[in-house]
Amino acid sequence: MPLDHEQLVAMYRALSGTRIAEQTITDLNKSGVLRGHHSGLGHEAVGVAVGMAVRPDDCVQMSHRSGMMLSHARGGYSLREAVLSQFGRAPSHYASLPGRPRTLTIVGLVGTWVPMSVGISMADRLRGKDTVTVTFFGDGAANEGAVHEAMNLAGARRLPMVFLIENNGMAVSMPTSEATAASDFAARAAGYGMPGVLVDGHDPVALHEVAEEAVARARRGQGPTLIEAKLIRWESHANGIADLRTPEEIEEAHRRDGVRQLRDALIGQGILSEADADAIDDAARAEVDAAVEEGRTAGFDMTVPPPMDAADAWRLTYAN
Amino acid sequence: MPLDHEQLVAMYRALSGTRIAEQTITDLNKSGVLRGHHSGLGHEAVGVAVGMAVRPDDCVQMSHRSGMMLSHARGGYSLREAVLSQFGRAPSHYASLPGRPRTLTIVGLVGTWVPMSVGISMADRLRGKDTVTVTFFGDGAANEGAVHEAMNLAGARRLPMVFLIENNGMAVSMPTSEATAASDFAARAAGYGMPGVLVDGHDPVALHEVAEEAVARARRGQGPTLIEAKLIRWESHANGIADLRTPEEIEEAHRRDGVRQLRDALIGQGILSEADADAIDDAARAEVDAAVEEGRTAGFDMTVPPPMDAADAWRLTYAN
Amino acid sequence: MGSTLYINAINRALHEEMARDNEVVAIGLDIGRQGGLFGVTRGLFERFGPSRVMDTPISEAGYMGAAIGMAMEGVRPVVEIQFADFVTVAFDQIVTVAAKMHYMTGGGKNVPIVVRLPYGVNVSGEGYMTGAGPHHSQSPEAWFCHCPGLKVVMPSSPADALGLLKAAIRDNDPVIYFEQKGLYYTLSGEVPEDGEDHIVPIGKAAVRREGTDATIVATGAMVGLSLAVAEKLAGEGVSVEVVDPRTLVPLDRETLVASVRKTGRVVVTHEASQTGGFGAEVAAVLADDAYASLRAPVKRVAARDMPVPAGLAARAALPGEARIEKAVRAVLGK
Amino acid sequence: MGSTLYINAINRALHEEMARDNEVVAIGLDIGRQGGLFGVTRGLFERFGPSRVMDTPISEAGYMGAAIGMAMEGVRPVVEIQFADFVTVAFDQIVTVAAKMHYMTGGGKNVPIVVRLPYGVNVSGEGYMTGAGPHHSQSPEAWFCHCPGLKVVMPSSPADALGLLKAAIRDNDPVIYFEQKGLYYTLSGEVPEDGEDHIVPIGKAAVRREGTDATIVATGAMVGLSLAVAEKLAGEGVSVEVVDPRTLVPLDRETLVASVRKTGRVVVTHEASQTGGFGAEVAAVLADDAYASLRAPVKRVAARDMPVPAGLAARAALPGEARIEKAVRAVLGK
Ligand SMILES: Cc1ncc(C[n+]2csc(CCOP(=O)(O)OP(=O)(O)O)c2C)c(N)n1
Ligand SMILES: Cc1ncc(C[n+]2csc(CCOP(=O)(O)OP(=O)(O)O)c2C)c(N)n1
Ligand SMILES: [Mg+2]
Ligand SMILES: [Mg+2]
Repeated sequence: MPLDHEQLVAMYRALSGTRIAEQTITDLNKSGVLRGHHSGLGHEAVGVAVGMAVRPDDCVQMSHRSGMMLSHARGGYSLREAVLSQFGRAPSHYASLPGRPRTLTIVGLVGTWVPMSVGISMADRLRGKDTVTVTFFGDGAANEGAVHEAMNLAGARRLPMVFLIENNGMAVSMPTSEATAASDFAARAAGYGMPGVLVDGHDPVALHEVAEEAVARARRGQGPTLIEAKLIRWESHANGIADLRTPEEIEEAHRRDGVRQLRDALIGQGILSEADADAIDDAARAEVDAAVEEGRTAGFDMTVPPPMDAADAWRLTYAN
Repeated sequence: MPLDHEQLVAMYRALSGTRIAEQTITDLNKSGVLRGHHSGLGHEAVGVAVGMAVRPDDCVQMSHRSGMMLSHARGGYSLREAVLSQFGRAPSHYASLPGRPRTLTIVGLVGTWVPMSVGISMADRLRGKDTVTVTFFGDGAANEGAVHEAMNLAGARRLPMVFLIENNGMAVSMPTSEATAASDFAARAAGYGMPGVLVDGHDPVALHEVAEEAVARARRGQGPTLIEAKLIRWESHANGIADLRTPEEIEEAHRRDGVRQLRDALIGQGILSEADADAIDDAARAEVDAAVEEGRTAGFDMTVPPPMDAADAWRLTYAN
Repeated sequence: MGSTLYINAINRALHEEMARDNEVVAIGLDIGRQGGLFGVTRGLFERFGPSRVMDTPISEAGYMGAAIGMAMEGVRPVVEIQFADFVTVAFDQIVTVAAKMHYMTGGGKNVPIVVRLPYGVNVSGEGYMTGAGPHHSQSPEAWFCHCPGLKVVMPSSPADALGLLKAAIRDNDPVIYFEQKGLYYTLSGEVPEDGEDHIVPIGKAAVRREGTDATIVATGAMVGLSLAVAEKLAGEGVSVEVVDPRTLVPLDRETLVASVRKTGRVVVTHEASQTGGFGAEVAAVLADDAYASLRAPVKRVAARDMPVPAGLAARAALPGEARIEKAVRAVLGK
Repeated sequence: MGSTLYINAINRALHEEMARDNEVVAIGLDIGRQGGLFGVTRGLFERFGPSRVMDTPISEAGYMGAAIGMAMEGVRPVVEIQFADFVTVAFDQIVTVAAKMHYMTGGGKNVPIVVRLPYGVNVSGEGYMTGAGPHHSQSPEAWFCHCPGLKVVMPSSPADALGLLKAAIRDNDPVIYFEQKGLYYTLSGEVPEDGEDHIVPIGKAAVRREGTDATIVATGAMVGLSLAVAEKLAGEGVSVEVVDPRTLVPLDRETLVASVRKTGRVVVTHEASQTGGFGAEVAAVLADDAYASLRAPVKRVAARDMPVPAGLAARAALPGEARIEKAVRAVLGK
């Protein structure tokens, strides 16, 4: 179903807000106030669009790029929390919290995190639920064996899943074009007996449409879909790591910015006035700025915990 | 290039000989004289056809099904040795021996053996050789992550390789159709940017044609090819393991037997007379029977080696 | 009590636990209609159906990860890896995902999986698969013992195979369950009657034979060999205690230390290769906690540091009764 | 002699060996134009070009396997795994293929690869990446020490980092090379002048400080902490010897045993978690070979058995000077 005006405005609000929050977090890292961020600038559209296409009881495993945007768009995760979490003052967007939309953690090894999402889907099926599991990972991670095994397993069991490849054209310094000779990752779907859909990862409306269709298909019992969202990240891989790309490549990313495009479209179609849009942006900026102030004042949580003995270690590590 | 008459006769000789040897080895296992064989009955065509399509300095990593047939067709590995190796009285067809065509070992974990073949190809390229590396593995192994990584790496580096999937429709008891929703494995090739070719794995002439083309393409520097040979194994996974298939499935395998088909075709086309063909079969049978006699007389190599100390263990395990 | 084979005890545990709790599922290669390559899962598919007894493609990392995901939702998957050797391709999922989940989620999620690993060779040299060589005969328990977040058990008798598997399935942490595949059809022993809910608690060692002159700490198939050695030495008037940790992590230090306090002499034996093996941990624990009681060097008897040879040649690399006996004599100074 | 950073010593070894021998190649993630995530491979790509300095897709099993294949043809690949933690996805290739190839082929093939594993956390608590949490901070050396066919080295100084890497590259067996990434930019030390072909033989331990009252056996970053403890105790008139095995497999038992014969008291320390760690092997060796000289329990000081916490919290789990000192006092009975 095409988005109605209200939804489009909500989409813009989420895009604008998460862009402002992400830009702020990225800047705080560049200036040394925060440390060690994988900037999601340029990935807002995919996070927000997919977030709007799933139910709270669907399970989403988020990536290190668009997770914050997705959590925000699904509801229950404010921009304030997004900023404060960077200061160690609020749970991160990965946390599964009661009353919040259902999420699945990732782990520090890319690719490795994908198979467990297949298990979530299998468990839900065992319980007779009609939920869908969505798993995000990058173009780089897609070359890991575990991802292959997971997608094949989902296909073979016709699981209600969506595999979402955020193809930002790079894995740290490795251009996707050197990491695989495949013209696109969507082409891999046939090898697992599922449809593969290629979509412009900058375009939130197009993204929402394919995500909604894939989720619906899964919910109808027709099995998994592989969606490849092609986009360009604005920043280097992570704070402190040199970006080897040409300025032209990065300019291209800004030219295709989906946040601005949706803004222009909504204004062009008369859904929002310039002033409405500005008001949306300003509100987000105010929330973000206040959160930064709050975080800075609180300071980092750098306290060294008390000495730990074997019993503490056991309790933290084992359930029983 | 289509095979000339002489080559077709040679092909038939290799097919007939390896069939007879394999049938004999399979029977010896069933009767308990030998123990623990993965019968290659039904896989003769793919072994022989690919064996005839490569050069001695090309490197082939063989599977546990058609390896013997391939070694025999490449030359230097007689039926006598094939049989004697089962009695522990001759090197197995996996062994790389001086003066023999170049082979690469496999290991006991399916899938795991594939990445090293990529390294052989990379080493050959470093040395400026114009050789091709061919890697065999099964439909079951194809679902292992290491295979995905290896094929993608070969595609990305445009390596002179051929990946040959012996799809016999089963992995122990797991039907291929339940192990993947892909219509065929050849469809996976697009995901690695290489051509995928589906071929009747019973038809030695068709197999030779696609193998020769893929090898030529690799040698021309146009990169790897994935060949999927679809066929049916005659026997259960391994000696002593129950076969859960229906009799119809196994009958179908015999109906499509490529050895008999080539025999009939050569006789039909007047390339061989019935008597010529019989003579070929008889010669093979005589060689195989004599080898069985030789093997039986020699008996198994069951001697318990002398006690081993730490120094012996080191010497066997480490190069220096 | 009745006598049953080691393999049947494992099979019984699976049947009992799956019947008891709908959340217990089984997943692995050929565990369904085929009943498992070794026959461990016989009858489960027919009884509990394909939604709870799941055959999978050959994708150990994939199905291990899927089992972990299921477990995070409260399902209790028992994962079969066809040979313990093949766990290397699923290693990452176990040590990176399963072992650290409880910690990473601050206790919010736990991973109640059991990973069944048929390991080792047929030490007696008889029966099925005397030795299928380097990639089908390994005993990799030490890797898992050095991974916080995992529990590791290794039953040496049918009764323990039954009781430890049932305990492992009910445990809320990932448990790596080592079953010695050479014992499947060669070892039988007393088990409680059908219907009795026999649980062997995780973390409790067993004293298999009491003795006063020396202790052998033995795991898996080495327990039987050690008992034979003890029996033989008893004929010479030497009293050897045999202790079977049963659970490797968490280790029952108390029982081990108590034994060595009594005997003052100890030999540690396992089927895995020596360097960095589980026996090193036992020796290290005793060299610390039981130091004051030690009256001889701590000796280890383990496989040679080499790949496990194929066929009967495995005997040359593996620890056997002769080497265990020699070590006991050495610690006794005779 | 000049002073250089730990990271520069590793970089120098790579430059020297690649210049010396055309067969030496490097392969890994972002090791080319990026010069490595930590900067270890800087300048190699520019100097030796893309055919010898190979960036790969994120496929650790794939490129590890490819390196093994190259090595079987006589190429000498130095494989970088970006963080030691990620080796779990390539674990199978190392233990199943590389470690067993010499044995499996009856010596016909060998696998002269070096696997570089940046491990651990910044123990000093300063500089780069104090602790990036459970999946970016581990010290998994013990897994590799329990795999016949592999050699394992762990340099604790720039000179050893240089000399051991050069030795590893020239070795004909697979060598797992553990480099403590917290030391990259925090530790400098004397190294032989550029142009000097500095080799540290595999299998030789180093006595870092001589002493007579107690021995500390320490690896990696724990060597520095142990020396600090020794220095501190020297002020109290206690003479502590610090032995750094440098090579974990094959272990230089002689040097370790000789030290304990002299001091009679020993503490073993490493950064990895305690249970089943490399320290257990050292303790087990000493409890056997040096039993007669031991005058106190063998103490281990290692990380708690838990995932490595993120951030400065890592300090609570890791062994530090205070715990080492306490253990030394304990073995000294004071
Ligand atoms: C198994 C593994 N290998 C390497 C890394 C280091 N690493 C972290 S993110 C990253 C790049 C991932 O690329 P991609 O999947 O495309 O995601 P992106 O960062 O581009 O969004 C790498 C190599 C890792 N975390 N895990
Ligand atoms: C990693 C791994 N998992 C499981 C096995 C056990 N196993 C040996 S052969 C085989 C079936 C392989 O199927 P396929 O690749 O289709 O080859 P086929 O035997 O059918 O020729 C299995 C499961 C193994 N050797 N390695
Ligand atoms: Mg990317
Ligand atoms: Mg098959």
